[in-house]
Amino acid sequence: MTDVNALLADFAEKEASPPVRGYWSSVANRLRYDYVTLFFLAVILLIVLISVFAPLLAPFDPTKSSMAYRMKPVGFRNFVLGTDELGRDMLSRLLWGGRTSLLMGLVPVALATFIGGILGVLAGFLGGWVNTAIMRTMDIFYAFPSVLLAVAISGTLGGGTKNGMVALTLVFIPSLCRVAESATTQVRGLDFVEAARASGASTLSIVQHHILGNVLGPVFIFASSLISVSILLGSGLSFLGLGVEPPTPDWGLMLSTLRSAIYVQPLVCALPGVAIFITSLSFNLVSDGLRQAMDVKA
Amino acid sequence: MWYYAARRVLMSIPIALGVSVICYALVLLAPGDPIQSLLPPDASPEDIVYLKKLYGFDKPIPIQYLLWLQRALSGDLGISLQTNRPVIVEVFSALSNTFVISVGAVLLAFTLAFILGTLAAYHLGKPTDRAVTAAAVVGVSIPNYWLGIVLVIIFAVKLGVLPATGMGSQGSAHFSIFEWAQLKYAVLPILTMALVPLGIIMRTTRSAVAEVLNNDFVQMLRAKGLGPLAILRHAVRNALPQVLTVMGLQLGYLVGGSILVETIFTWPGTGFLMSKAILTRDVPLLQGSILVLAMTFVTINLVVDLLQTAVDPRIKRA
Amino acid sequence: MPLDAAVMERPVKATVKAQPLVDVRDLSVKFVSRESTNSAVNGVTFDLMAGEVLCIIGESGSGKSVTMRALMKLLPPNRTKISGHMRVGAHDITKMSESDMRAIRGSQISMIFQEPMTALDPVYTIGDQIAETVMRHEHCSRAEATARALELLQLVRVPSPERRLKAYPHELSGGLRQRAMIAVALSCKPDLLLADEPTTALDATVQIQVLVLLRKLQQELGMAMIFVTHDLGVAAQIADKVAVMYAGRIVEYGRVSDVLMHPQHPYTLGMLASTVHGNMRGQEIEAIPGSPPDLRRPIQGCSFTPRCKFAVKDCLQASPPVVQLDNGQYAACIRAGKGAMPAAPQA
Amino acid sequence: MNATAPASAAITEQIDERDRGGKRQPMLIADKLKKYFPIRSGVLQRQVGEVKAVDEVSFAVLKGETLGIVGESGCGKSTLARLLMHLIPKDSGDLIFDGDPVGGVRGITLRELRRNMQMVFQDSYSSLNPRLPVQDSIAYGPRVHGMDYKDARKLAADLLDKVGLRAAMFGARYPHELSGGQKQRVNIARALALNPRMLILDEAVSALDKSVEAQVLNLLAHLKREFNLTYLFISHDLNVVQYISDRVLVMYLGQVVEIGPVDDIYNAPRHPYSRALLESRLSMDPAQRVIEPPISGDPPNPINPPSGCRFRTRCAFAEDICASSTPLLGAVSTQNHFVACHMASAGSGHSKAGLAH
Repeated sequence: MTDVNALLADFAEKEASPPVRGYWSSVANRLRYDYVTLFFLAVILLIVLISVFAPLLAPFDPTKSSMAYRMKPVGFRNFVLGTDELGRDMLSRLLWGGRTSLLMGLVPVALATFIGGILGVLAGFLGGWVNTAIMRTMDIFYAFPSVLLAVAISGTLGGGTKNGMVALTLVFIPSLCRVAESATTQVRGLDFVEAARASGASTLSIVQHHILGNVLGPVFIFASSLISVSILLGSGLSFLGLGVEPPTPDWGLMLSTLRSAIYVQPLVCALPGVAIFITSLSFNLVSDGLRQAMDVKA
Repeated sequence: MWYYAARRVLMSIPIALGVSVICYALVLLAPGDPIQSLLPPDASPEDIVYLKKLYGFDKPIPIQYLLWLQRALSGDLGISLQTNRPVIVEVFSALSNTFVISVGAVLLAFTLAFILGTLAAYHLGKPTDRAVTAAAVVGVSIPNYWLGIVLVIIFAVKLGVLPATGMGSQGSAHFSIFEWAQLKYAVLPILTMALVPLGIIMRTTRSAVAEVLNNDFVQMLRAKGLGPLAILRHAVRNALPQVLTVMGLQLGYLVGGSILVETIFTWPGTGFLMSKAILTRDVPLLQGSILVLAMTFVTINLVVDLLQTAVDPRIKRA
Repeated sequence: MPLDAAVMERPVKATVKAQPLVDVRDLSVKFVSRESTNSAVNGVTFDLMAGEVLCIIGESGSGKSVTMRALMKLLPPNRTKISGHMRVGAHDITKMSESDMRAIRGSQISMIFQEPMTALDPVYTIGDQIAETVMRHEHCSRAEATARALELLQLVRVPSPERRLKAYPHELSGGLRQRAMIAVALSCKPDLLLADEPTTALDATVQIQVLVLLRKLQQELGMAMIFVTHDLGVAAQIADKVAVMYAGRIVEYGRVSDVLMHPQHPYTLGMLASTVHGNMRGQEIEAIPGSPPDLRRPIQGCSFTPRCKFAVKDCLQASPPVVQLDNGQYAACIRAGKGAMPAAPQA
Repeated sequence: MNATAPASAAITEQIDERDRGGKRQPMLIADKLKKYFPIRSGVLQRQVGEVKAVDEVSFAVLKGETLGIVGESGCGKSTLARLLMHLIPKDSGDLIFDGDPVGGVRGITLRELRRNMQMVFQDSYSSLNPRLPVQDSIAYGPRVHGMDYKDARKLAADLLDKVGLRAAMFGARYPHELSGGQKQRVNIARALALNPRMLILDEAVSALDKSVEAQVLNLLAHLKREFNLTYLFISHDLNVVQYISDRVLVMYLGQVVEIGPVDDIYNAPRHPYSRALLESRLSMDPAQRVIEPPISGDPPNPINPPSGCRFRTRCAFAEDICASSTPLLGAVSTQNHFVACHMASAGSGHSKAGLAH
């Protein structure tokens, strides 16, 4: 009887053992079957490639204007997507314009994630007066609508890509800080952190081994959802004349300068907006997919 | 509850002070001499000396701030460099125009989003939900300044049924939403503005209601024999505080963030005013509008918070 | 309308004397997802007479809660496959539409849950939540329903019930919350009360109060009750009949005294042996080795075989036969009734 | 595991080279431990009351014994465990570990205390770091105390084997891939990783199914012998406490109401609360049903508890004296048995004082 038992027990144990898989590899595995996310990830990749290789891909010089070929419709001679109000080739300008949009989307979010994340983890883990000092300061910045704060900062600093990025970074820090803080506070109260403290570990070691791994997820998800906001806000600043300086091609700025021509070539005028929309939509959907893939109790 | 309300009001005072510090600091951040930015370029040296004294620029910065705050509290936000009228008058007349379109957008977006979001949550995973979710993603991904242009192309340029820009011949002083001749100027701005909050509130409502529907007590409600409508009533009532918070934030964003939409439609609100101020480097006007808008935002959040305590019995009333 | 009158006025059900109130035949529940199929309940058969208490005993994942939810059709329809027959009173549950089900949920079949904190809606008062059920099924005015709610709170022995009507769930202690939930469930005088571990989350001194109250109410109102628990002591306290579940099957069934004092299935025996009670200090507990099987994989033969100390080769061949004893007790084990089982431990 | 030796001997005969205070020196002495949590309210968040979670609690845990702590929710037993581990700061009171005061000038450091005394938490989703394989969770403590990576891994593997999980199969798994019982075994292995002399087990088997609970209880008895451990076992389950403990401490609303050898308390409880608690146990015999609950009502809120004896609001014997004066822990007839009840102290003024029950 015992040998049957031992055999069975061993068999059951082997059968019941699931494949050993870490959190991140299980996230990747879930993403593999999410075709919508994969598709839009490919779109983002394509946009990035186009922006990087714009000098090679663009048929014309994006800044070369021509009075003779102003406001030509889509498909006019060699101008596949027509020309703008100064006779510059739309296709070339659209290909080049992605560079600033991507930059405006990624750099402020990355900076804000870094700064806001550190501040939030500090506030959440240390608690007490450090938390009060950091979070109340953040509340003040939070008391501005994001568009207003971005416009206020870059409006007073003056236009330009660099100032725009500074403004957007400042806009995003408070919300990222809040997300990091609440995630940290939540993790800090869990039993395994108490157990780590009970084993005599130093604060730094606990943060490194037990807090960061559990806080990075939510912060990362939130940050990814901000990229699209950042692209929209960045283009919006350019639209107001606070971002990129002409004649640099930029989708927001193009939208603004073409506005006077909507009665002449409405389709051409709408094109930069389509580019912004596709980019921002792709980032949004990929962020949603990431959130779903990462949102598991594991 | 009254204790809580009083506490919440008290807590917004330091925030309001902080906001005023930032608004004041904006002028210091601006490149160049703050005096220069306050004065028209053709000001005489006597004027400069007079102004320096008047604004206390010869004193240390904290004192300057306090003086500025004192003036701001008494309603003196300086003089606009362009129109030479008091900033406060300019801002408040523009604010009423902004309210017209933002409140319109709020009513439109909030009702529609709340209904659609709840529907999606109830049909989680079904076609209704997918459609609503897709619409919401499109809503938050579309640049609304571009959508404004597209709407103008369709309704003003192609169809010619609605005016493209402006506020009509009556101007802001006699604007009435009850007359179509005037209201039609506000239609496109309202539609454009409503889109982003529509998407965001739809998402929030959907996830909040879906979360509530996942709770154990929904099983209990079903076990009591309640039908879908009664269960949704419970779910909505539970999700309300969370949705309310997001709605408050969105209302604030609409009032404070109308700058792009107003610029496209040359709607004479605070956003348009700011955009003009930026173009002409009219710093007192810019600073004044930012201050007023941020304070409006703080006030809206305060009101929403208080409303929330009124609808949520779980918040301690001690 | 006073409560007792309400009970009296209720039309007498057209049930033949010997017919059981609940009749479940060969019930199976499968949870289907893209990756796997989980056979939570595999061919459960039992019946229950009016006015009786049946305890379903089992550990987590044994399918005891799923069986109850199937009986009330509370499982998500698009992810569950239910087969078999279920009848309660005159109602054929298996064939009933959702809207017909709604009419009998809360009126003829009620349910109470483990965690009153999460099972009550946090933003409605206790009074509202009781009155809501009354209004739903008896179509009376709010005032009448509230009056009934007050009576119900008195019935479940809630002190100062007028004040408690206006209280929110978070303002009550654990014991009072559970009483409030019982009041909700009893508000329309059900024939059958389903209780899903209603005392597990309570303190010992409160648990015994609720158990005694439930037993009293059940007898006073003459309703039948199915009570799910993992605690043998709770079953001993409240049950008339006991069904022991393992891996989605009822492995043993019978009168509570027979099953707990003279178990016929090795699993029941193992459960009794591994429950510490009385003075067992210093002795090694006879724990059941291993853990329950994964219900996502098909099981051939008796699912308890890998953990059973009496296992023989035949156990793996086919599902064990159900052996019926003279006292109505039955067990799904090839050894059942052969008297080879060691004596049950003394309580 | 074999069942040869009895699970617990009052004082172990083995010689432990870590012993400093001698065999008769208690492993741990808690002296008047106190922890109040303030309740703030009002516009200015002034303190309006306090939760008296642990109120002047004193007891000793002898070397090699298991002290069981029982009580209902809100009685402060988990707060007490965290106070002992210094996971939350105490308001006042002293802790003496093997003769050395903790944190004093002459005493042992907090770090040393934590190496010698470890805690096992209730099994829940939060007891193990979801992002770490369980062997790394176990190896973390020794790594903190300076062990190199390879040795710590090796130790973790040994400990996994010791708690009945094959290291080769389970070591690399993440917590979500383990069942409740397996996770609790990992928690125990983690607590043992620093080679402690004492374990605090806070509701360590409460969330487990009965068959798994039995397995873990057997494991605990086995490990106690193998590692010469002292246990402080906190639970609300009276049967489990009786099974595992040598002595039992009964808590009610932050205070000790009775403490003594397990048989004395289970056979002849002297405090009305202990009696009610024991009478609330459910018999396994359907013929012995409880018809009348031994006590009514829920345990009161620990915010601003009743004056005098905290149990008087639910006590059938309460008299005026119970409201006006707080009963102190006093010895009763048998050795080492103490109870805080006016009825047990002659001359307290209670009409039943001095009478035998």
